[in-house]
Amino acid sequence: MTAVVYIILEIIGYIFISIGTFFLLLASIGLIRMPDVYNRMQTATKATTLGALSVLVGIGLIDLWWLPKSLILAIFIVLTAPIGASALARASYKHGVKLWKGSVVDKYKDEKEED
Amino acid sequence: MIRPVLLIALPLFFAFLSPIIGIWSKKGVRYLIIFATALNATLAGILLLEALQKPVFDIIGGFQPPLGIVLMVGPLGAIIAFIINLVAFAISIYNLKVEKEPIVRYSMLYLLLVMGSTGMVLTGDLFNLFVFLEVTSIASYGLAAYNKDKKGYLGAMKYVIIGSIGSTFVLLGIALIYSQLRTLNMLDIAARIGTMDPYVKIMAFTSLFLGFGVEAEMFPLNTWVPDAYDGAPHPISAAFASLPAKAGVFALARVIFTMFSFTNFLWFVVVMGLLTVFFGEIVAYTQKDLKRMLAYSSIGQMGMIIMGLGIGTTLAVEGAFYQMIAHALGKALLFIAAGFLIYAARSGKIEDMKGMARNPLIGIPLLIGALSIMGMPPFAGFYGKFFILMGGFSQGYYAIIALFLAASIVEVAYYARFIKIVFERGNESKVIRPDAATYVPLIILAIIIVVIGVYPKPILTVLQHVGTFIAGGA
Amino acid sequence: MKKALAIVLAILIFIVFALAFVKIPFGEKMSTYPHYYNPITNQTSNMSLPQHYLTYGKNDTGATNMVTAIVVDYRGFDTLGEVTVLFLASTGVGSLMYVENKVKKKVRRSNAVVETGSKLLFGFIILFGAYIFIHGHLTPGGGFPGGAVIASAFLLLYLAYPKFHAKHEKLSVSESIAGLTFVIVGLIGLIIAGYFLYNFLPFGLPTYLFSAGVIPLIYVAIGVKVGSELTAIVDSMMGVRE
Amino acid sequence: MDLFTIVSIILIIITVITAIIAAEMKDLLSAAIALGIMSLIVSILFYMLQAPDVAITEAAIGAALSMAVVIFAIRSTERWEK
Repeated sequence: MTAVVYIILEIIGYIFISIGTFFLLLASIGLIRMPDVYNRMQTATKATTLGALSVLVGIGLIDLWWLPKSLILAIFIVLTAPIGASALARASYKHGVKLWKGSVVDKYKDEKEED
Repeated sequence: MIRPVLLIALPLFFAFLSPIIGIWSKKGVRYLIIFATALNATLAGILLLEALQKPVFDIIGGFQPPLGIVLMVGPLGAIIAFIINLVAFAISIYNLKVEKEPIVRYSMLYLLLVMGSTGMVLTGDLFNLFVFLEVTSIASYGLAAYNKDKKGYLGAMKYVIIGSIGSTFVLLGIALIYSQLRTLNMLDIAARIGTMDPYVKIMAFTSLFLGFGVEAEMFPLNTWVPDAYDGAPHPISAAFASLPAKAGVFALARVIFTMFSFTNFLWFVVVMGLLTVFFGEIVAYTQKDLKRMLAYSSIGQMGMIIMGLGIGTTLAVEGAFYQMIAHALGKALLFIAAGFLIYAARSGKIEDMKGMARNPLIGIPLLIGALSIMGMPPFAGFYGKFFILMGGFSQGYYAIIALFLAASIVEVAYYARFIKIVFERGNESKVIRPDAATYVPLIILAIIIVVIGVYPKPILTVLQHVGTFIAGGA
Repeated sequence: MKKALAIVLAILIFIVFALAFVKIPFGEKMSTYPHYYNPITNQTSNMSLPQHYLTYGKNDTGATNMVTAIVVDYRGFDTLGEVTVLFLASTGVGSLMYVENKVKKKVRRSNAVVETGSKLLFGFIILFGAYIFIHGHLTPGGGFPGGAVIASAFLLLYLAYPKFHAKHEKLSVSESIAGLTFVIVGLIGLIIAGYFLYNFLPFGLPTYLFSAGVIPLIYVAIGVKVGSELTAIVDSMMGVRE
Repeated sequence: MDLFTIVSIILIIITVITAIIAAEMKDLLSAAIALGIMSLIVSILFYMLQAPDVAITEAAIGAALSMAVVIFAIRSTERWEK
């Protein structure tokens, strides 16, 4: 009985890992294809976070002994990746990196004018 | 019975304690440092008496060497440690003259400089020697730049660059030795040095020699000396000449005699020493700035010590050790006096110091120190030079002896010029009386110089053990 | 010209040392190493030094992590020296960067995401650093990496809150207390057994947290010390702004 | 050649390249970043050579703290080497 459960968990784990690698692939394609810094940063963080998270969950499901460790790692990634990205984006905005000419919103600029 | 490890552990204890005391009283920290160095000097004196009976081994952590670290104190190591701590005590009194903030940090760096130099002398483990070399040199870097002016930063920067290259070479040498012998204990290395691959052996020796040569102010590696001495606060210049330099040259002696008992390679050391003597003395003659002159003179004296080690006979090595003691005492005295003269004349130039030493409290010790460094007979410096000369004579190094004498004459010439200027009659009104923090260390050092010059028997008794040291003992 | 000379010199030194370093055995069997010789008792042992460490290390020190056993117990005196080196570095930086009446530049605040995020992360990173140095005798790691991790947590705070400022007095007090602990542990060993830094506490069962005698105690002291020293260095470097 | 050797050779080559970049860059900030990358790769190499203790220390001190200190130093002086 337990063996069957393990096999099912392993299959689910591999599905998770496949999804994760797919997202990581998309992220790396986006890194090349996107027009400006901010868009590239978005692919590099959003898609990568999701990809890395599902890879970690998949690993945890394949070998349950690893699950707590991989969950802790997942929490750290959730906490750090967006912070890093936002700090980088803000720094490059302050440094005067221009937005892509096709951009439609610039919320940060509006907010600054309100100050 | 005194354990040698106390000489290292107690300064560390006081250094770690001083920030806590510094919160309440900054003055208290300075007196704590004086107390710590006095305690250390006393302990070192007792240790010397013990080491005269038989070499003291202090096993640390309870593991037999070479598993753990062992401190190895022979009579020669003990007397160098004693002199280092004695001079450190004298300088720590003069430290009271330093007013610049942050004074607590200054005191800690100074105490750890003393601790590092003592440790370099006492340790019997090669890697431990490297650790203490690092402690000494990093404390020196911090202290060399302590004045926070352009001169200080320049000297400290040069010292940092050359010193870290030297430390890297020491580390490379240690790695080479460990890779071949799988041990770090000096006596263990000495016992099995013959089994090393000859090329690796030469490379390891060269690396260690160059690395410790930086601290010992050997010729091509001493460009940091004048700038660092010139830019550092006055007590620190005195300390540089007597603590790290002596520890470095003692480490050099350990490398040459205790670990690699080379006999056919020593001409190289003699040549390096001679080059150092010549470079130091001749450049010192051209200097107009007092502290720079003393710094170059210090290079010359260190060259004499290295030469004495290189000649390698019992007499010459005895002379080298005598010279180490005399130079540590004399140069510390001269640098303290120089600090006072610069303060009194408000200038570092020798010409501006006309008649500044006409106060007996400063003049008599200054005269004694200068005569001792010049090598005049009734003072301590005489025996060192004399023994080195005799040792060279017996080995047949006649050309080298002639050059050595020529360099000594140059030395006498510029010291005589300096003495003539500072004792000249003239502006008596500008002469100021030194305060206690200046003249007490001067008098202490001068008395010791006179005593061991007039009655050298105790020192010579200790130096009898040079024979065992050369043969590779503790 | 100068550059060419420098490159030639560098290549020359490289070749000379490479010729020596190729003679270092790499991946050799440990049984072929030379046997060690005890200079005090004048005996040659029947094994080499690394072999002794690996064979008897657990019995001698009680630590499961052999690197820790060597770093803190066999060669603990070197570690005391290395801790002092770091202490000196932080003291030296502090004395050189010392300015009376620090004038702080007007700094822009960082954004809300960074502020909240680093506040959340700070505790976790401190916890991780503490884990590394408390488990130093069981798992890879120890006082130095643990202290560095703690200092990087403070670095994060410095980056997120430009106005954040660790109290220098507190840092130096924690640093001194940690250093004093190390020295006092050594002195107690000297009093009890006659050897400085002697491992005087019972070893306990291997692989348990409370084992290996004084090693965890020393590693906690080193961790606190390294953490506060590196934080002090970062703080002094941050402090100089006009 | 096994995978281990290939990977370590690649890493060593990257280390050498980043070291040369760090020495040669006129932009000191880029040089500092190259130094950080070098430390990170060296720490991976330490891990591969079965020295996890050293790897952790190298990663924390070399790649994070010393780089931060260098960057602070650059910020309070000048960014471009003359």
